[in-house]
Amino acid sequence: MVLQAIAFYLLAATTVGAALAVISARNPVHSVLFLIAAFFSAAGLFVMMGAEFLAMLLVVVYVGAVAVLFLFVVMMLDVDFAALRAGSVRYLPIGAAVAGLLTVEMVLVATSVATNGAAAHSEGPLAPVGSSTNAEAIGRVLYTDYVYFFQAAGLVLLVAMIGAIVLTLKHREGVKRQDVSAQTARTPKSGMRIVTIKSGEGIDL
Amino acid sequence: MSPQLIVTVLVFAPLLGALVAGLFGKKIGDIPAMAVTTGLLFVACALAWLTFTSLIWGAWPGHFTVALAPFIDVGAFQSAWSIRIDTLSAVMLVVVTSVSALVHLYSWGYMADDPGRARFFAYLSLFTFAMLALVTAADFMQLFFGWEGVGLASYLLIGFWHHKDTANAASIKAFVVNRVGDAGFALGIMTVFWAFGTIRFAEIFPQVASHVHVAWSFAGHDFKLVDLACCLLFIGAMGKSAQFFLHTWLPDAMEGPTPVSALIHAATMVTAGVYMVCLLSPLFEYAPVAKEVVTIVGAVTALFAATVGLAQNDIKRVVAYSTCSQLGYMFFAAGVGAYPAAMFHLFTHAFFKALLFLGAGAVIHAVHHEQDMRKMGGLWKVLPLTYAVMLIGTISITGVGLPGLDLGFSGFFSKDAIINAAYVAGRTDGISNFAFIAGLIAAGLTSFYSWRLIFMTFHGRAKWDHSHAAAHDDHVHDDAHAHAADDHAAHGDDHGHGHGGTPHEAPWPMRGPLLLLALGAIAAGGVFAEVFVGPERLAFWRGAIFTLAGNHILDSFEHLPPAVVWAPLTVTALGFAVAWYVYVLREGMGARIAARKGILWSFLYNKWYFDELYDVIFVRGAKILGDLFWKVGDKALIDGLGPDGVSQVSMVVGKATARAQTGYVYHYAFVMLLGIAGLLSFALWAFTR
Amino acid sequence: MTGILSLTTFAPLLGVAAILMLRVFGKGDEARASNAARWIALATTLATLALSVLIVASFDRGQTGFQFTEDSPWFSGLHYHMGVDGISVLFVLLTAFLMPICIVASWKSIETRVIEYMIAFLVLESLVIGVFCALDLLVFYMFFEGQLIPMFLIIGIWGGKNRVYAAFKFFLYTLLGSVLMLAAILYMISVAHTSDIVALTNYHFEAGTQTWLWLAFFASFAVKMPMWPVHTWLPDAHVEAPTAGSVILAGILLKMGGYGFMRFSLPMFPLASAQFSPLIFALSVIAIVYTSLVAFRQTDMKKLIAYSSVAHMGFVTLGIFSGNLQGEQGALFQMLSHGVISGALFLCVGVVYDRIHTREIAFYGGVVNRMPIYAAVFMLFTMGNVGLPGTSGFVGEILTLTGTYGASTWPAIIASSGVILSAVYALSLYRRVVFGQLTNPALATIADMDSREILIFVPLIIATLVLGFQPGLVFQVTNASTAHLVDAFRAATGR
Amino acid sequence: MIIGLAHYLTVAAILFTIGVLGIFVNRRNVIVILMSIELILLAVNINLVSFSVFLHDVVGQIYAMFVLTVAAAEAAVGLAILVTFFRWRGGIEVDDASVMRG
Amino acid sequence: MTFQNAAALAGPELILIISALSLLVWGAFQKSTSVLFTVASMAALVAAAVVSAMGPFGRAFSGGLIVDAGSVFGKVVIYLASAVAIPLGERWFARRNMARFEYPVLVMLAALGMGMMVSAGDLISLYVSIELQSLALYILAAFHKGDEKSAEAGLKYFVLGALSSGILLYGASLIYGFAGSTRFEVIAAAMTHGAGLGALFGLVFVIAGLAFKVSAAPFHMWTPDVYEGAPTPVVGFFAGAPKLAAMVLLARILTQSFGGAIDQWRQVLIVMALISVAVGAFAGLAQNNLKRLWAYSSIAGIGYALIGLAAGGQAGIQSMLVYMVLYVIDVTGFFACLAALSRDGKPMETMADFAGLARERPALGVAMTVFALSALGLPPMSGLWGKYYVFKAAAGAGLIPVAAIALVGSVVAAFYYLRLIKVMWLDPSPGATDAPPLEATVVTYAAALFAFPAVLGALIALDPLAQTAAAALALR
Repeated sequence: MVLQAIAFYLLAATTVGAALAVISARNPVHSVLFLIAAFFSAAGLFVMMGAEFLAMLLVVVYVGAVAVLFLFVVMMLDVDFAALRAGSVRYLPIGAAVAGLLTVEMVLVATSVATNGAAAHSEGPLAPVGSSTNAEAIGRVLYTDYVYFFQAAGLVLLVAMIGAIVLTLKHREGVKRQDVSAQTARTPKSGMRIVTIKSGEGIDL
Repeated sequence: MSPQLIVTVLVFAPLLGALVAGLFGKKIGDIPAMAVTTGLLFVACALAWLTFTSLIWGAWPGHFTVALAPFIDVGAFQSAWSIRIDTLSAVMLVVVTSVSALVHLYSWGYMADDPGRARFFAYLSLFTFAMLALVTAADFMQLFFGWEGVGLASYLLIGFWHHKDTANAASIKAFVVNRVGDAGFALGIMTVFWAFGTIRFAEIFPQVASHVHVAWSFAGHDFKLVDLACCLLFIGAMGKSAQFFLHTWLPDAMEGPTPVSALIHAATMVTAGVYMVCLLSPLFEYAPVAKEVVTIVGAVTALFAATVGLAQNDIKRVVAYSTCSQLGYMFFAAGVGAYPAAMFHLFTHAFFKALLFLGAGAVIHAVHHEQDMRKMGGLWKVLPLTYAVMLIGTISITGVGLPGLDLGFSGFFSKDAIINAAYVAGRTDGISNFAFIAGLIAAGLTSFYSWRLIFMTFHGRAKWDHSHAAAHDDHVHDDAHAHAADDHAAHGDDHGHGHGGTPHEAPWPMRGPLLLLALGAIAAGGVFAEVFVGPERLAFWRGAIFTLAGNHILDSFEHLPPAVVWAPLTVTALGFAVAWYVYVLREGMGARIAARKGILWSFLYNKWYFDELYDVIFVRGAKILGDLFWKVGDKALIDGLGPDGVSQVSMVVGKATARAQTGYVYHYAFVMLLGIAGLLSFALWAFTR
Repeated sequence: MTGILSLTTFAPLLGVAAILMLRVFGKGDEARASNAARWIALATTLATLALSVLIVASFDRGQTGFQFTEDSPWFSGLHYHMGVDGISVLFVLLTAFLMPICIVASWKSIETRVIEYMIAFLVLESLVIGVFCALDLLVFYMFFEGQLIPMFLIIGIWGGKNRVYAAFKFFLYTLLGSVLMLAAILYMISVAHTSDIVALTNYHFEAGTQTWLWLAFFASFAVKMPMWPVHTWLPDAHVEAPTAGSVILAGILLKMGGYGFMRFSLPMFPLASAQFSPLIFALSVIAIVYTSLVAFRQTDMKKLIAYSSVAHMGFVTLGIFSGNLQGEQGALFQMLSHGVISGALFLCVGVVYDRIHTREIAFYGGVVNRMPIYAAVFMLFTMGNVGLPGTSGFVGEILTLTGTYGASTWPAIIASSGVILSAVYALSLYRRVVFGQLTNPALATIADMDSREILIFVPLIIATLVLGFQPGLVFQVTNASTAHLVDAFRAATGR
Repeated sequence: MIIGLAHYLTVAAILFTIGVLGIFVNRRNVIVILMSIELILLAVNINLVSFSVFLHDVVGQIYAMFVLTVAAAEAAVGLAILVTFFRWRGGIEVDDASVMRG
Repeated sequence: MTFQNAAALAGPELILIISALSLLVWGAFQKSTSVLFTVASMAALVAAAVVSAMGPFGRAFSGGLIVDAGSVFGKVVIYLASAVAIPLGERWFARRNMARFEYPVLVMLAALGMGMMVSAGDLISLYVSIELQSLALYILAAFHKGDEKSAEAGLKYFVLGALSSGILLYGASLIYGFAGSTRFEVIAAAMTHGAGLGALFGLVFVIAGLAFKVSAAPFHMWTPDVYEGAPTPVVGFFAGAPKLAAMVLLARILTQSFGGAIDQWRQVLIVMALISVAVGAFAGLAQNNLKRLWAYSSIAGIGYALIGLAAGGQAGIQSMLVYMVLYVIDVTGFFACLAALSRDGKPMETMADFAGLARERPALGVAMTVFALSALGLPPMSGLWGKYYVFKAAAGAGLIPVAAIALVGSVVAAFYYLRLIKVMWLDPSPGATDAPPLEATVVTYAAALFAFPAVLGALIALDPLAQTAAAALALR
């Protein structure tokens, strides 16, 4: 039990510390890296609770895809990062005050839920009954009760894709592009022109 | 013709004339319009005399009412257009139509050159109709209709020369001051209505006796019902009859053409108040307090107006104050309970005062519309007829006659009856005694100013040789001084005169009425004294005037001490003597007194400073209050705190709210977080209590 | 005769349709279209007048209830319920009577956007008639509020220099009052489960509830009347509105406040009405004295008349809340009479305004020398405004005063001073404009009224005098309903 | 010392607040704001997972999965919008995003 | 629960999914957008509306998908409003040479998300559907690549939207933790005796998240900026249907899950409603851009709808539904009119641009006046009837003071509507406007005719429909 406590506090501290670093780092690249750290330690917390599939997902999807996407954009947009940081602490006191209030309230409510909610009498984290692994349990429910929303989530991703393309794709004027279908659809008739040249006159192309 | 039809024709003939002249005067021309109105008026006059004689000596019933049409009919508040004929109204019919007919005739001459003649005659006839409607009213609403109708006609006629600013001011003043009285009158009517549940005279009078001790809450105090009602109604009479406090309009009303002054402001309209008090004698008899009020006001007016009359220079104003004073007599006569005496004086006064006014008009007409007596003098030679009738009028108004022999001019009979009545009533109460004394003093003053008028106008050195223009200017200054309120500059008395040069006697249309009225001034008193106030009066009035069983004033004249009987004549003689001394023997003394501008003289000349006082209190007060309410109340407070202020604040708040929309994402996020934190705190606060 | 009320209410809209059709499908230039719009508007309003005359003529005078009723269910429990009783039927006539006059009065003075102008007036007429016929709270509210739009445009488009301010003030002031009424209406519906005015009249609200509902309705009607101290929109609106707009505003729109008090406040909330009558009395007498004095100081003709309207409406509110027959009848009569007289006075101002284009009193003077007919007409209506017996103005004034006296003497005493003050301001206006020397060279060539203008005034003159001498023509119609109203009020309050 | 539900929830609450704080502390950098949003979603996920395991109910984890998926999509869209924005402004300062205000 | 049943219940959505995917493929392979493409996408939406109107009621996916009268009511309105948005936007972009086939597809996917929102019966479906429509809308807001403002609008919308999603999710997690389930009916069972503090906090977070979607204060801050920056027809789209969807969802979760805690959430809603009305009324006073103005107008409008919702019960929900339908039509018409108008090729957006419109384009001027008066709530325009329903419900629930305050707020707001009318009718025009395009004028006129006078008849039909829908939504 002590070991568990030590692990929890370590991971929790890392998560919170990394999160703080994310919002306070001067360089966005550092922020992204701290974000990855936060995700990793959060994944550790998930494992502690026995939600290993979610932990894996967090690492794979988030660290593997999202965080890298962030990194990519940060690199791509050539931003003058030094100038970005100036003057960010002016509103900190009032922001911190509100955030502090919010934290107190949220901790209050979290403990309230923990003591009065449906999970109040739970002894501790336990694997769902009647299933061998965490992943299997999730799968059973996900592909039956939630299949409709699973598909809908796919549509959300589709929307994101359409959006990313439609917003960022630029048709630059004067840039020659390869049009595969046009190339393959070329026939001798459309590709060639046979002209008879009268001598001394030249041709108009 | 049935009596009903006769009186109906009588009442509506003037209206017909007014409509014809007023609506079609332009079309048919001046002369036909004048002919129609005058003709109809003479018809009415004839019918009035017929009515009067038939009613009193003929076969007609003593009183009857012709109901013509409904007027207002709301619950118990019921009024009908009707013609109520009894002795009281018959007397008034005679007075009104006679004077009116004569004035119409007189105006043919007086207004001969005026471009608005048709309109003038229409107004005159309209007035006559309103007056007839007033005196024949069978309920308070018709009475009020006539009451205000004559006010309207008076307003129109005073302001007849509408290019004159003074005339316009005077007409408004007359209307407004009358309205003050009317407001009181209306309140009186309402009191009567809510107390008796009706506004018909015939239904009210029988109920009065049973309501004598009823208490009535008015304006937060308890009054005796009948006293309260009578006092309120009397306010109306004060306005119409120019009694003290509400008298200021009458002298100014002299801005109107002189025939108007004769008709309205001497003989008829101003006596409506007296008529009303007499008509309502069934109420007043049960209202001792109200009667005391009437007595005091009447006596004070009689005295006050007489004093002011001493110092006036405008010939018509002198006569106007005289009218005011004589009306005071009538009121205190009614106040002490001698209603027949009041009516009698009303009757005789109509003749001699109309005579005086028309005579004055003849003088004015002769001297090219000059009204300042200081610019006249010595006219008796050029205007012998006018002089004669003016003398008759003056003798009549001063009440010259021999008490023992019952011999005298009209005024003698009526005025002595009043003074005697006050004396008789004064045996039992002090207020009547005061009225008696005031009446006596006023009689002396009356004599003085009346003779002063005669002497200044007709005697002494002729001062009318000035060029017209110069005289005119002078008049303006005088006038301006008298009307501090009217800051007018122009006095556009420019209606044309086809003639010029020396004064000349008036044309025949003017002379005729003068002669007829002179006859009345001489004889009306003697002829009618017996029936009005004498032993035959019960048969004459036939209940039209009500007196309590204990009211024996008019029966007690037989046993008066000689001192009382001779006193009026004595003071009259005294007044004549002083006037003779000042204006004939020591001609110019009056002017010297005036030139010194002593305190007493100034006080009297400026009419006790009433106009100035009212100007400060009411006119200026209304202006200041009006500006205050408008600029401070409406604009600054109501609009400033209301719509304008609110919209400005809204605008400021709106701009501030919009400025909070900074465009910065982090601000927006911050607001959202504030919102969520706020809502959470609210939830925490609201649901964990 | 079922359906005649709807027909009368919506007849003006047929005129609107005709004008629009002509505009859309008709050919011809703007001037011809404008002229056609004028004639169509006149014909429509005259037809409406004929219909309303028919209604009044076939109105059963002995009956206290509503007549010519139409009732068909709408949605959400609302009904399209129309009907008139003695209180409302004459307002329909008044509206239909004034409208053709307004159209003719605008014949020449409105030269721009004539089509829109005529449409606005016809729409307004339809809505006003609807107000007086509606027997469902929401239908009433619809007509009541809907008027703001055409009136806003009339003031805003064809008004004077400061028209935007005036139009906004008018609109927002009135709206503020009536949203509170809307809240009250909705509360009433949710409590009584009906929006039917007849049913609600018989519904007994609790005393405490009545207080709040009364106040909410008061907010709306007091602004509309307008009562002191929420009257300040009126002078501005009047001054800026075109002549016919002022006529309608003073002649009809103000009456809806009084009508509302009689239709809603008194019968539905009798206890509150009795409780608040001292307040009404106080505000009314303040209005009478205060606005009369303010009117006295005005330099603008229309503003003066506008303030005098406020004072005259003070008599109306006094009469209504006196709770006796004289007061109610007087108030009704005063409203009708004021509709005619104040309308006529605004038209009088319009006559000279059309010629000189100023309403400054100081600019005028001596007009009588050039315009005798005008002077005579103006005099008549000035006297009507003063409340001279023989004009309709008198009857309402004396009856409301009598009614007030019956309820309480102090208000009657103070209000009677309004009789004096009205003479002061009205006559001084007349004197300054009409009398005196004609000194202003601009007036030297001013022409007297032409036959069109005389035509406008003839019906108004007749109405003023006929009602002045024979007010019974009105009382016959209104008597049964007002008596019923008073009886019910007395029974409910135990007075 | 038993690590209970409240512990995890507290961590999530703190994380959430840090994310929130990140949004308005980082006034000049949109990317960090996007990362702050990711932190918020992480907090939510911790909440969901901990509830899920303490309730013995797998739905919470499924919920967390959906959150993860959608968050990824959201990040993609957000970055795409950011890119267009960058093209207009040549910068990603949030202060710049204030053409429209009032 | 067979698959067929589930598919039948999800029929309209399936139609949309299939057609969206097909159109995506079609669009990718066509050279340029065509009228046929537009018509097809509209047809799909109309078909979805028809199918949902005719389809069966029931629950599927263990309660995650609820099809009842309430959801059908919402869907029909949403799909039809979306169908209208397609030609409006398509032609609008085409006139700027920016027509792209993704626009109809995104609109359809957003509509799909909204359709799922009104059918959501579970916290997961709630979240997924909200995100589906939100993401589509973020993209649409930034869709005008030729306009800097559009990008800025997209960014602001996105950042704040993501934050709101986080808030919503946090709340959802708390509710899940408290009630032990994500299903609405299970949550309701835990709330029969009022919500505990935890659930209440969760609910507040969820309300806040949804309040962002409907732009209720104090979560409204994005609205003016995004409305101003986003392309006009897109604004017309997302000012209408998504708010209806979010309101229906809010109604469902509040009554079906938290019906027992009505006394608690009512207070929260009233606070938000009154702040919204105040903000909408006051901040609108200072606006000159009509799109911003209408943003504030809609903030105030949502305030009224929230009052209806706060009244609770069937009457309250019915009032909200009627209000929202009338509101959607009004706002669609307004933005269609804005989209229709341009002067010298530049869109007319400021007050000054609209000067003299009633003279210049009388029909459009009248239509605009109708929209303004309707938003003001002046009879007999549709806006009044919305308010009528809302405040009647409020009165029935004893919220008369709230109604009175909100009504007074509407008087303040009246000032800016009047200002618009004044500008259009009273001021002289600065010049001729371009000929308005057909599709926008048709929508404008249709909406204006509905707002007045058709609404007077339409309510006869709408009233019982909304009543049935409300009955279904209020069912626990």
